[in-house]
Amino acid sequence: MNLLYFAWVRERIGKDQERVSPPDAVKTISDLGDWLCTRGENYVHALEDRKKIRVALNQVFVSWDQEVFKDDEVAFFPPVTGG
Amino acid sequence: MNLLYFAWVRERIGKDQERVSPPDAVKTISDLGDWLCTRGENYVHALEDRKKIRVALNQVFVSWDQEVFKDDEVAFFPPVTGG
Amino acid sequence: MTVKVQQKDFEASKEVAAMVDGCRNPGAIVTFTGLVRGHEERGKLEALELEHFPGMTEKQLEKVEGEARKRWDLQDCLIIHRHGPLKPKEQIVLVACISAHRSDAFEAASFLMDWLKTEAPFWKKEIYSDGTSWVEAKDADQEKAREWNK
Amino acid sequence: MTVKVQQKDFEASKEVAAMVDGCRNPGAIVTFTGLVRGHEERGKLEALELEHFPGMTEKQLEKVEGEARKRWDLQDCLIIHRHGPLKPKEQIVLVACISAHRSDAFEAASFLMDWLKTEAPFWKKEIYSDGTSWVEAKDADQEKAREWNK
Repeated sequence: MNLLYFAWVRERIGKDQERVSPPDAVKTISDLGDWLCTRGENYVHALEDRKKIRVALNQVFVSWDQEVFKDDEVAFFPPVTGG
Repeated sequence: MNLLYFAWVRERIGKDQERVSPPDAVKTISDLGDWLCTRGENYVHALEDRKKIRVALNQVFVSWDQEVFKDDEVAFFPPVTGG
Repeated sequence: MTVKVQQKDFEASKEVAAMVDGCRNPGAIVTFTGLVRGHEERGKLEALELEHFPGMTEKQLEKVEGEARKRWDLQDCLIIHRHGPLKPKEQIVLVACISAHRSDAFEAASFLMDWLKTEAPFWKKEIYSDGTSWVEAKDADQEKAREWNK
Repeated sequence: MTVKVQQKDFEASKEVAAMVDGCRNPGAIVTFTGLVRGHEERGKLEALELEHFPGMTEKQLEKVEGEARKRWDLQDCLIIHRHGPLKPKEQIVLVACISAHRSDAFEAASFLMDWLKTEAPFWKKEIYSDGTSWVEAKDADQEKAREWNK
């Protein structure tokens, strides 16, 4: 699974991208977030307040309860501020 | 009194401007219109349908019941179509 | 805060660049440019003749521009309106509004166009190969202009 | 009907002129240009750093542009959005809409900006002499974007 991080999520986690192989128990993006938070304080700091994080699955906005599979690309980022 | 005509009002009356000295009985722009219509068919053709004519007194939009005096400038024209 | 009534053409980009130079904290620029349409209901247009009321036109444009500045937070604002004969795709009018945030600029520009349509003494005559016709004022334009006073 | 995501600057007048050339019966052009504001609540800005999500950004801009074309009668429509480091008064974004009549162009441009603010994956970081801060998304922008679905 390919993970992408942008803006302050990227800064807090300390990388912009990584490949991970979460355990089978990880069914949804929410599960994925929980699992990432077990991997270090940087993930907790970046992802703890889920109301402030948007997620995109294969470049499409989705909600945290969206299912994920091993070949997916999942992006985590703050609410967008373009324009 | 100086009178100005624009657009199809000008075309129907056949001039863009004229100086007139209406009789004392002409108190309002409406009176002025009535008096002009006694002067020829061209004025009747131009001014008969007052709902379709706007008037400006000294370059300010006014209604037909506005009073006029001898040094005034009165303009007659169709509803505007700029922009 | 400028109003120009002129026969000659204008360059929106130059006008806007000069305005931005003079603004303290510009963030949003909205421009409206009106062009002569080449096709109307009656058919293919050869030209549009724009007549106006010199003197009153400038006063009325200044009035609507002043009203926009009262209603919205604008750093600068411009109206240029041409008169005389114009060909299809030629520019007729430019409205430009500069503000810190987009909603002021969008609303002010839209308001200026709506008021200009009903308050500025211009008249359009369409020239076709087989004759001419004066453009009639639209009730919808009156309605839009009135909406701003609700 | 074009969407561009680029680091380099753009010239609105050139882009618009090319669009007008390709339009059959253009009558109304509305442009929105967003500039980097030099003064924010925290103070004087040195620069703005615009980060985006390559690939997804283009998809999202095409989505909002397609939505605008579905809702309004547009002859052409353009979005250019820059990324990278930008100085105060530099251009960030251009939206241009061409239609026969003004209301389509005004509404579509305003819609595009509102949706772009909430749907395009860009993030702004403000650079001050004494530090940096990420721009926070505004509830008001969410609200404006939602208004279009009523």
